[in-house]
Amino acid sequence: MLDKTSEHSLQLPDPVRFRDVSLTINRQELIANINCTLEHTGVSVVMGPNGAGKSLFLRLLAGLLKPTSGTITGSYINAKPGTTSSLSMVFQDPVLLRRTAHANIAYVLHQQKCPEEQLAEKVGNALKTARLERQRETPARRLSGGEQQRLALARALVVRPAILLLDEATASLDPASTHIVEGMAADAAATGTKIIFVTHDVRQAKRVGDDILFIHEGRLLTHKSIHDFFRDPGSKEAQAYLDGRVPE
Amino acid sequence: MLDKTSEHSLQLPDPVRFRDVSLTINRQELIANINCTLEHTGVSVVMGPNGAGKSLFLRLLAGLLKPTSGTITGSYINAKPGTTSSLSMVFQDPVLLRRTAHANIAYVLHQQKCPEEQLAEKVGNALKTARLERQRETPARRLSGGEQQRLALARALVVRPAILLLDEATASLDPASTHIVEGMAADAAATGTKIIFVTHDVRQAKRVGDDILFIHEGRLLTHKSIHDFFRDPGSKEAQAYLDGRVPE
Amino acid sequence: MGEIADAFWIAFNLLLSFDKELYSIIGLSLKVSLSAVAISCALGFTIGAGLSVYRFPGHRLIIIILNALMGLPPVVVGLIVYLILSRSGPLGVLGLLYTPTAMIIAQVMLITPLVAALSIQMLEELHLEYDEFFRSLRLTNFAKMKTLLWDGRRGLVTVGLAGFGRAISEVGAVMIVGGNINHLTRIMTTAIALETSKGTLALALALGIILIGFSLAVNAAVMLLRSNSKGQRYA
Amino acid sequence: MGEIADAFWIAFNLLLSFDKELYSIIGLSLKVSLSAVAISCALGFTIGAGLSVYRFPGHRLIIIILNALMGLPPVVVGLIVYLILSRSGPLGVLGLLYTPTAMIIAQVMLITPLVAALSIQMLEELHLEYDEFFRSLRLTNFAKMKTLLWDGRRGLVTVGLAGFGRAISEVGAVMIVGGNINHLTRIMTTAIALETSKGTLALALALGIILIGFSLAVNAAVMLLRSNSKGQRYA
Amino acid sequence: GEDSIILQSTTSTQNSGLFDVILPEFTRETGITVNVVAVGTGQALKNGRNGDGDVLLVHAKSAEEKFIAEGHGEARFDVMYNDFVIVGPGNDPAGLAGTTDIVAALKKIPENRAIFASRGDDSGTNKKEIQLWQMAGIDAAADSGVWYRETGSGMGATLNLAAGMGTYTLTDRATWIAFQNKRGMKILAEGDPRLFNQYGVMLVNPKKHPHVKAAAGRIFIKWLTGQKGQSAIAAYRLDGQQLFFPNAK
Ligand SMILES: Nc1ncnc2c1ncn2[C@@H]1O[C@H](COP(=O)(O)OP(=O)(O)OP(=O)(O)O)[C@@H](O)[C@H]1O
Ligand SMILES: Nc1ncnc2c1ncn2[C@@H]1O[C@H](COP(=O)(O)OP(=O)(O)OP(=O)(O)O)[C@@H](O)[C@H]1O
Ligand SMILES: [Mg+2]
Ligand SMILES: [Mg+2]
Repeated sequence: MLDKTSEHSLQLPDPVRFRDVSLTINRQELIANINCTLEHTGVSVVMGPNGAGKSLFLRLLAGLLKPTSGTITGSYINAKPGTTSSLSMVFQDPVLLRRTAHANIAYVLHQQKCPEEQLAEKVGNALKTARLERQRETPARRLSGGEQQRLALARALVVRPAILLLDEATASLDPASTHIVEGMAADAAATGTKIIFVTHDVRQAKRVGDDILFIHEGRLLTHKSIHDFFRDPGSKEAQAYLDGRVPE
Repeated sequence: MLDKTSEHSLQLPDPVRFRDVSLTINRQELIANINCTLEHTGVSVVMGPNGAGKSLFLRLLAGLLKPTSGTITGSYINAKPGTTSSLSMVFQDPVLLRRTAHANIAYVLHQQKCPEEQLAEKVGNALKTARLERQRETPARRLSGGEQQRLALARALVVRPAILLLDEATASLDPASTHIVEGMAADAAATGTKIIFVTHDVRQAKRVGDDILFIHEGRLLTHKSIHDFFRDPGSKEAQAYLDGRVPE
Repeated sequence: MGEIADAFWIAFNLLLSFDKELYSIIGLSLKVSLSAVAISCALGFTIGAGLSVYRFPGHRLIIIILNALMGLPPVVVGLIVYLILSRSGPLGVLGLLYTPTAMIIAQVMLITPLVAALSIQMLEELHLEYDEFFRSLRLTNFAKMKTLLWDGRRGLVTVGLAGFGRAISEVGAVMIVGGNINHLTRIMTTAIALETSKGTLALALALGIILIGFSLAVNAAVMLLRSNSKGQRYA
Repeated sequence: MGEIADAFWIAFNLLLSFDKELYSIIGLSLKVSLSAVAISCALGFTIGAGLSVYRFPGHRLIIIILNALMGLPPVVVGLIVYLILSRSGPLGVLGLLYTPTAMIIAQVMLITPLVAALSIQMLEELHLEYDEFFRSLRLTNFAKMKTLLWDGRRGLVTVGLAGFGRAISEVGAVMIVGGNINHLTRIMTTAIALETSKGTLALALALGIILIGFSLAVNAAVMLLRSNSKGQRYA
Repeated sequence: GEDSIILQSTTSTQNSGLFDVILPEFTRETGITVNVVAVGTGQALKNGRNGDGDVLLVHAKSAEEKFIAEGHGEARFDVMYNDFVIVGPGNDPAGLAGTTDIVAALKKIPENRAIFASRGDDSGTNKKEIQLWQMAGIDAAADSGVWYRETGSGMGATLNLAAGMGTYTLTDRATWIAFQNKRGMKILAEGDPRLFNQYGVMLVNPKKHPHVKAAAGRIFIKWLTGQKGQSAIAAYRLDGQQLFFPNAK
């Protein structure tokens, strides 16, 4: 799915930096004073209980939400409309166009000004990798849950993003598909694509992650390498999370 | 969440029977000749690759789709509109009303003619069990993915259904919530609620299931007890699924 | 073109003169159109929700007919109501012709198809979204309709405003069944038509400006109500 | 009431007589209204998509004004266009008064607000659904608008039909700017008004029936096109 | 081009069907098409004043003379006349039938609590009617909305109202004869010389509005007031009755 000869690895883009980032909606502080630096290498895993703020964190990172206070910097975050974006996001609840599976993929290529003659081939390859060739002409909304998720993934990858945000992108996938996606993530990361991977699957985190961000009630409690995190989660909340307990 | 003194266990309702059930949409045979009998006890797990037809199977079971050929019988399947239904379904992509979390739960109770004076208490309890008290007045669509799934679950359980269909209902839940939901499922099953549990999580299937149905490309390949299934999956497709491989 | 500038000045003076006659004409316009819209919404929303929920042979045909009836010419509606309410007509004994009631009846006939056809379109998608949930709850069609109308109210407000716009601006039907009788059934649009036929164009335009001003007020009030209600936040 | 039965009979005979004059009046009605609708849709859909996508101070105010302009009285529109196109008006030299072009201009003014206001309502929800995806792709507003218009075309068809309904049934504006000149600017609605004033009510009604018949045909054609197009399946 | 002119006229002349007969004759002879815009008298004069027409044919003599005096029209010529009549319900509740004294007839209407529908639109007919009430010494406008109903609309609409409601009204004979929705209404008072109704024709002043098709307009006026036009008017009959009487000088 990803072109392994991609040159992203040659010159590393700037890291993404959160400085005192907070987000308040309706007087509720949903993200509270997050500071962190995400280098442009490898797979960063984001974990935390439901409602912790993981999806909001990704939205901030993608520039879809503006922080109430603090700043976020990084080469891809503040890209202007109309620029060929190097950021792709797979939403937790995939946003699929009311078109066929095929048209959904063609759409993003078209928007990224992909030449027409390459378009058919690229779409075909993407559908093949996502194992959706049979569903090529099925309206996206009629696809099964897992098929929709695979379509959203294929659509995000087909533009060869430099940074890829995956919000629980394997939640509805069967074990084989999950395995494939994890492999693709590893490949992409190896060729210089930065991946931010939100998941609730502890084993998956161990398999794919390089570093881990643990968010709890809007706060970034821990940011460590995977290895360190599983040796010492660093907070009783993270420990409770790993144990499958509700803290307190 | 479920009233343990429920009397469902006293007289077992009829089992659900599929006889030669097929479903064809747009000339594609999506469900092919399924025969099975689901007794009204315990937790039946449904597994199978993405696009196998698990969600379609549940829809047939709930009477939301009519089979193209074959018959489905069972006490709750063919309930007429207006009858207080004893069937609840949690859809894979939760269908939440465009109302607050609170109003979503009140709605189903209201439709089931729950007396007003009990309503407030029941809604309160349901929100509490779903740990959504803080989000009580949040519009359902603004909730996080996991919160939405918990809301859909709480809404399905609050009417004390006799049969409960869960379509990957823990896919977006954090480990603790998953644990709680599995516990609730076990409790409910113990008090006579029949549960059909679709999941991709092999360990979860082992934990919660009594029997298992393995569906592959619209066909029911295996229907065995969990114990038997994990000893002998019964088909190379099921074996491949458990191993996380794409068959062939 | 001088008339357009004149018209604003005349409109301004008319409004400030607190001319009793003008205000009673405005009052009647609003009364007739708001009554007609209320009735049409009751009918049209019900038809719209009903057609979203019930499926039967001929369903598509009915929608096509409703869409076509959006193009019902006001004069034709006026004539039909005239023939029914005329002294020699079937309901002649009621003596309703040339009363505000007749005008309301005509406007209801005129705008109900518009309200119904647009409501279907607004509710169809919501129904698609809720349909399986509804059926899993084994709801009656009546309960489904109630839910759709409530959760779809945002779009229905715009539909109601479109109906109001058509009613308040309509002249062909009310002219025939109301008769534009001074002090009895004269409303803003028939007064405008009269001034036009007299050639007093600036006055006609001034009345038009005043009418639009009042439509604007009604619209602003409705939109403010809508956004202050909680509805907004759940979309 | 006998007139209503008579009217059907007259309508039937008129249609079958293949009266050249009748068919040229029908032809002009359709030509004027379809042209006006085409222009209004081009404008109204663009405004609708634009207001869904662009957010700026005064956005709500513009929507309220558009909603209110749905209530623009046809006579007022007619007067304004008349004053502009009149020989002594700013565009008098063009000599457009009492031509089909003038009628099209008036209808465009009349129905564009309707089309725009309803389009916003139809596209708003779709935009809500697509918004974050659009922004994650860093699309220009123009690209967003194109996508919304394409994916929302089902609802927009109904909006276009509502505009067509209003245009084809309208008489107040076209009467003033077209003049209802025999063989030149007479259309179905002005002919109906003329017959009504002559007291030939059955004939007036018959023309109304024929007009509705043609609206029905246009609606049926559009709806069939819509459901045969692939659009339907993706909703 | 020069081969078509716009004639601003009143609805009553159009509704009578006169134009349908005489204008084709004129076109055949001269090759000039006449496009009729039929509106209220006031609107016709206003349109003429704006230059939106070449020739005016209306019936409100004093207003027409004012139009000429202000320089909007070139000259005014009498064309034809007919008369006004009072029509009302067949059962004639106010007992007008057979009255020739128009003032006496009008007085009976409020006396017998009958309803009178006035056009109330400042048209030629309306102006005439107001004049007649003044002669009868009745302040009808004061009872507007009671027995005196001002419809604020054209002759046809007012007749439809009178027929639908069963009221009396004043109409010109041509419109009445051509009117199809009589519903048992009859002519109840006629023949008073005060009911005279004069039509006049004018060319819109080409000095004010250079685009006016003066040549073709003059040909039309000349034809209408000349021998051929006058005999065409005299020859027009509906239901065996002559509607207009030529009287060009
Ligand atoms: N627009 C909003 N209005 C009000 N509350 C909101 C809004 N958006 C998010 N929230 C709240 O913010 C919190 C964090 O949401 P977020 O979607 O980031 O959670 P999450 O960590 O992704 O959880 P999950 O694992 O369930 O996906 C939730 O409690 C949610 O209800
Ligand atoms: N209305 C429809 N039109 C066309 N194809 C459909 C329709 N509904 C379902 N399908 C197809 O039927 C197949 C089975 O769908 P289903 O949703 O039952 O899968 P599933 O087993 O639940 O998969 P997942 O694990 O991804 O949820 C899929 O390939 C899907 O694309
Ligand atoms: Mg989330
Ligand atoms: Mg599924």
